Amino acid sequence: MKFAVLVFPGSNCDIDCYKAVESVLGEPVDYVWHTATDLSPYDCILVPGGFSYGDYLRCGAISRFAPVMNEVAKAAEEGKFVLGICNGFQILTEAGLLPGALRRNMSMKFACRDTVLKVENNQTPFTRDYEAGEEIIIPIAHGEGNYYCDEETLEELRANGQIAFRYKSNPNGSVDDIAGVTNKQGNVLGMMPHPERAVNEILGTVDGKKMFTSIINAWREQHDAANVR
Amino acid sequence: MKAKVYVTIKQSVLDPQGVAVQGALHSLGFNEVESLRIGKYMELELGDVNKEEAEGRVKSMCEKLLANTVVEDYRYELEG
Amino acid sequence: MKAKVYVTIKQSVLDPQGVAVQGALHSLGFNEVESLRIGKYMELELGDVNKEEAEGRVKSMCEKLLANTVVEDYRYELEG
Amino acid sequence: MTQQMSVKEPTAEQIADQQIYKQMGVSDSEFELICGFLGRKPNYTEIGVFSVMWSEHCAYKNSKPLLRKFPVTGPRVLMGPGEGAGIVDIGDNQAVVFKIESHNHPSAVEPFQGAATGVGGIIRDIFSMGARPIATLNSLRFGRLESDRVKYLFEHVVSGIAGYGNCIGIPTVGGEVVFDESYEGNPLVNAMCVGLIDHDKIQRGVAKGIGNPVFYVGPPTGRDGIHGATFASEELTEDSQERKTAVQVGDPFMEKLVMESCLELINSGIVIGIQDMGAAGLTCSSAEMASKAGNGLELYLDQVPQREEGMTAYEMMLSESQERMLFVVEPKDEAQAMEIFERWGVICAKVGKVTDTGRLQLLHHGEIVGDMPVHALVDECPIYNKPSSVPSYYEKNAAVDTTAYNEVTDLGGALKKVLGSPSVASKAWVYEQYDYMVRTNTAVRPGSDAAVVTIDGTRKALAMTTDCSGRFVYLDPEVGGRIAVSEAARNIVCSGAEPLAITDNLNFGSPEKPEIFWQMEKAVDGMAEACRELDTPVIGGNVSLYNENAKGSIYPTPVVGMVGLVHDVDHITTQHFKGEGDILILTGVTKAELGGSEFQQVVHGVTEGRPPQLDLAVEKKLLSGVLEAIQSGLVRSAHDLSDGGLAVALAESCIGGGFGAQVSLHTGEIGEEGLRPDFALFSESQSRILLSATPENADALLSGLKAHGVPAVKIGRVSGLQLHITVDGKEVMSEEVHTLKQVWEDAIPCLMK
Ligand SMILES: Nc1ncnc2c1ncn2[C@@H]1O[C@H](COP(=O)(O)OP(=O)(O)O)[C@@H](O)[C@H]1O
Ligand SMILES: [Mg+2]
Repeated sequence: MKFAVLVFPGSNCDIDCYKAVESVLGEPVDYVWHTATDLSPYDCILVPGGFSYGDYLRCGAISRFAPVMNEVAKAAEEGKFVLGICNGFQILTEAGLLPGALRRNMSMKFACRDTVLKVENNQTPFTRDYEAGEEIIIPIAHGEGNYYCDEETLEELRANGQIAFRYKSNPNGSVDDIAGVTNKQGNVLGMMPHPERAVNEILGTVDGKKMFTSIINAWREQHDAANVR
Repeated sequence: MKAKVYVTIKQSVLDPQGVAVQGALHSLGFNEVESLRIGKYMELELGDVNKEEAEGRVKSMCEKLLANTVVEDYRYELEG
Repeated sequence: MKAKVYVTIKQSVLDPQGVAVQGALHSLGFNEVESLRIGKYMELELGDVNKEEAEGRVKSMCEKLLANTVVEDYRYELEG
Repeated sequence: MTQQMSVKEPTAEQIADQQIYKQMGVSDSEFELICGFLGRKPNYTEIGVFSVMWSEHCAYKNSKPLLRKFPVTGPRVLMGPGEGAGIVDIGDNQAVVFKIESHNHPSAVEPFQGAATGVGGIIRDIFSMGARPIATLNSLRFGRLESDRVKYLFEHVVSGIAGYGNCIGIPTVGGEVVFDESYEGNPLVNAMCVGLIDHDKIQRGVAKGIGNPVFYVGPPTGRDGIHGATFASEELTEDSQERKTAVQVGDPFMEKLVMESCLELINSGIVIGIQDMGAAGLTCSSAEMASKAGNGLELYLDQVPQREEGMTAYEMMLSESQERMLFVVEPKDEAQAMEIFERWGVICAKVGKVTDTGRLQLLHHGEIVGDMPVHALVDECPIYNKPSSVPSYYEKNAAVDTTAYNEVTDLGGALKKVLGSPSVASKAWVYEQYDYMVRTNTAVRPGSDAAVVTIDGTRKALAMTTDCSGRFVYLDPEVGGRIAVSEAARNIVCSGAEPLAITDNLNFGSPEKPEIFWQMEKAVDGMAEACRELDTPVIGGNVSLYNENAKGSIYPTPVVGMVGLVHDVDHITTQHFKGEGDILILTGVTKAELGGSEFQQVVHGVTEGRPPQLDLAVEKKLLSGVLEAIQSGLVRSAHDLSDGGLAVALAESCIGGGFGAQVSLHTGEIGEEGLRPDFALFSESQSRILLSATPENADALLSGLKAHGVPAVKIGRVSGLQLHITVDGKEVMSEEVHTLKQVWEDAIPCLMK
């Protein structure tokens, strides 16, 4: 399975995502520049955290026009896995690949600390290795992670099982304690917490590992299924 | 031609920044502030374009980039 | 009474946001944008106060909190 | 929108006749000297250039004689003071690069931008050496956390640091925050950056190779920060609020691009010399680069990218616009360099040429607008040996007997008071605003003695800390200086690392005052002695003088930034208790030493007497004994005793680990028989560390320490959820850890609500 880690001007967690794929999965992974126009070699696209374009104007607002984003949309359409973390989540919502938007934290302050997440849907390609309702410790580090969507959208999210993670104790004011959502098809996930920072004992928690193993297991299953067919 | 663009958070959306600033004003004794909304204010120099054209262009800038219409409203004025 | 407050970055002070957004507009093909500066826009509901008093109060809010006069200018309008 | 420009610059005659140079901080005798070097009177641009080059900030004219006392070499030192940052070998062809710098005065005027640009500046110092920045720290001092102004400064300084560090993606992993009346109106904002480099990538700021082109990198120059270096070299006054031109705005996004592109340029191997434009911008970087190569430089000011219209030579030379660099390559490599910056979307312009004239020559609009000997600018600033005299407060304090205070018997209450003092209380409110995890190498986060950052691809890690007790330095600068270095080393050792070297930031009042100059002298003596004794040379630093407010000078605050090497990640140790039943061991000797302590300030309301004594030979034994114990795997937690003494150390270790402790102190064992309980718990005697070990390892640990000549005794064990302490068999404290935790955690957030 081949991973792409997108790099926008101002991406910071590109290296963290890269290291996580390498250390947890040992699968091939490439940095892919924001100007790239072909993502066809990749099976999973990671949109990393950071401050793309300084997060000036709004987080993710400028990056979503990068040439590579057309390819991300295409990949999402094709059913490939797309995972946006933190700034990556913001970019995906700005690009309309995920519903909602992210506002300033209620505290008005950047918040960096461990949070407890509840796995709300373990039927997605990103969460299948977790138990339903499992509580995991994943750090957050953001100033604008306060998820918003209107009532109607929220109902839809609930009905479709698009809410992947909720915070046990809401750190930022997110609607319905939402920490991460998927698209309707379930192959695009955006989340504010950083699973790639939770893959090594020395960093404090390894609860993010299962996100990466989920992805590869989901892919293998698809792949094997395809081979059988 | 000059454009002034105002981007504000929708009435229906809670605006953390507005809430925080209002709270701060109250604690400074400005209790008369019953509500406060914060938005962005942008001034654009557009060079030599006619008003009609500018109208459409600025609208399109707002829709595409300057505002996120999921949570924000915008309006603009053209001058000169 | 309603107040509209505009806070803008002083001309001589660097506006990194404005520079970045202008760049983005250019790459989206809005080349007519010769310059762009980003500021804040606030709408305050003030309840029943008379204009004169409001004048002074809003000015003081700007000086104390709403604007950082080291790097920003402000102006305001009162309505109603 | 045309702006009022400085069209009417004074002529050379007017500058001399009306003594305009004085407004720039140049004295009469210095002006004479400058005229001598030029063989004529300087024009406006030239006097401007001289004034910043000859400011304290750039020339260290009042501090150089003192700085010469520091040991600056050692077997591991690859580069000492003089370049952007010092460099220390850590083996395997790798080295660590670090430096600290102050942004006190800009932060007093505009705290957010002042602090932000302080961070930006120190990061540039690191990557301009060719190093990849891996962490930053910050050392902050404010007035008492009571007035609105102090809260404003605190809030905005912290968010400025967060705003810059988070955006550029370098973790902010540690630091310190102290609140004390003496910093009212003149906060201290010192930022430190640590980077990693391969030996063969080390760069120097040299303009070598006659005829080589000189390039400018970064955003266009504006009129911001003109005379920032001069501004940093004088006292803050009412006017300072008006000196708005001194305010620079940081653009961390731009710096990220400049950093990545410059590192790529350096890795390409074509760079001859590179330097950041820090204080005094284009002036300082060009003059220093020329000086280090013994060459001259021609600058074509028309080619300098400009943000504003109609900028004069004076303005361009003195601007401190941020995120800019200067570099030299050979002509054949020009295109390759340009291509790199183009790809990163960063402006790069050829603005000059290396010459053999030994002069800095400025060309603008087809004219030579400045022509000055480089050596005069860089090396000839007069050095002053300021008069020094012992302040009367120091003499007076000799008579104060701090052991005569009424005995405090409610020790639980006292502990809560000390834990709730903002200087001691949890700094989570601060560091949770910083992204301390980005780059996923942060093994020890803020909240323990020192932060630890791992090095990818190795089993090594780096520990880092900043420390200084201004109160101790005030009461006795020489002892205080020794303590600052020793405390930093203790924090490093407690984290499992071997101390390598220090960088220092000398924050003092006005050197024109003989008592202040005495403080500087003595503090440097103490620090130098400690650095020599502990084998931690000074590889770089920064001097910030004229830190004064209406009431007088700040406490002398020579901040020490230290980095240590963790030889194996298995050695990484934190201060938090790890397990029920673990045995507590206290090293060192506890004496009745309250002078300058947190307890004295918080409970007795004074800072007086003499500070704790510190014997460097004892300290050295302690450090090597504890480090060896940690390295042999005998230690589960280690915490140095500093603010608040033993009581606070115990409380912090309990809180962090989520455990309680049963402690029985026997005064004859930990110090002198019959030591008063309030002294036993709150004295800040030096060279003490609180250790914990499993019951199986405790005896081995004790005997190992004793073999090193380190006094050590068992004082209890980790147990339950209470902190329970007896002294000579009598219960003196029994507190729920969770209550202590609340007091400690809520103190700052409550004050900031
Ligand atoms: N300004 C700051 N930025 C980041 N971390 C900080 C800051 N101030 C304090 N800390 C962290 O809080 C913890 C406690 O600080 P302090 O009491 O000064 O430690 P010590 O006395 O051991 O040097 C340390 O881990 C320190 O790095
Ligand atoms: Mg400590």
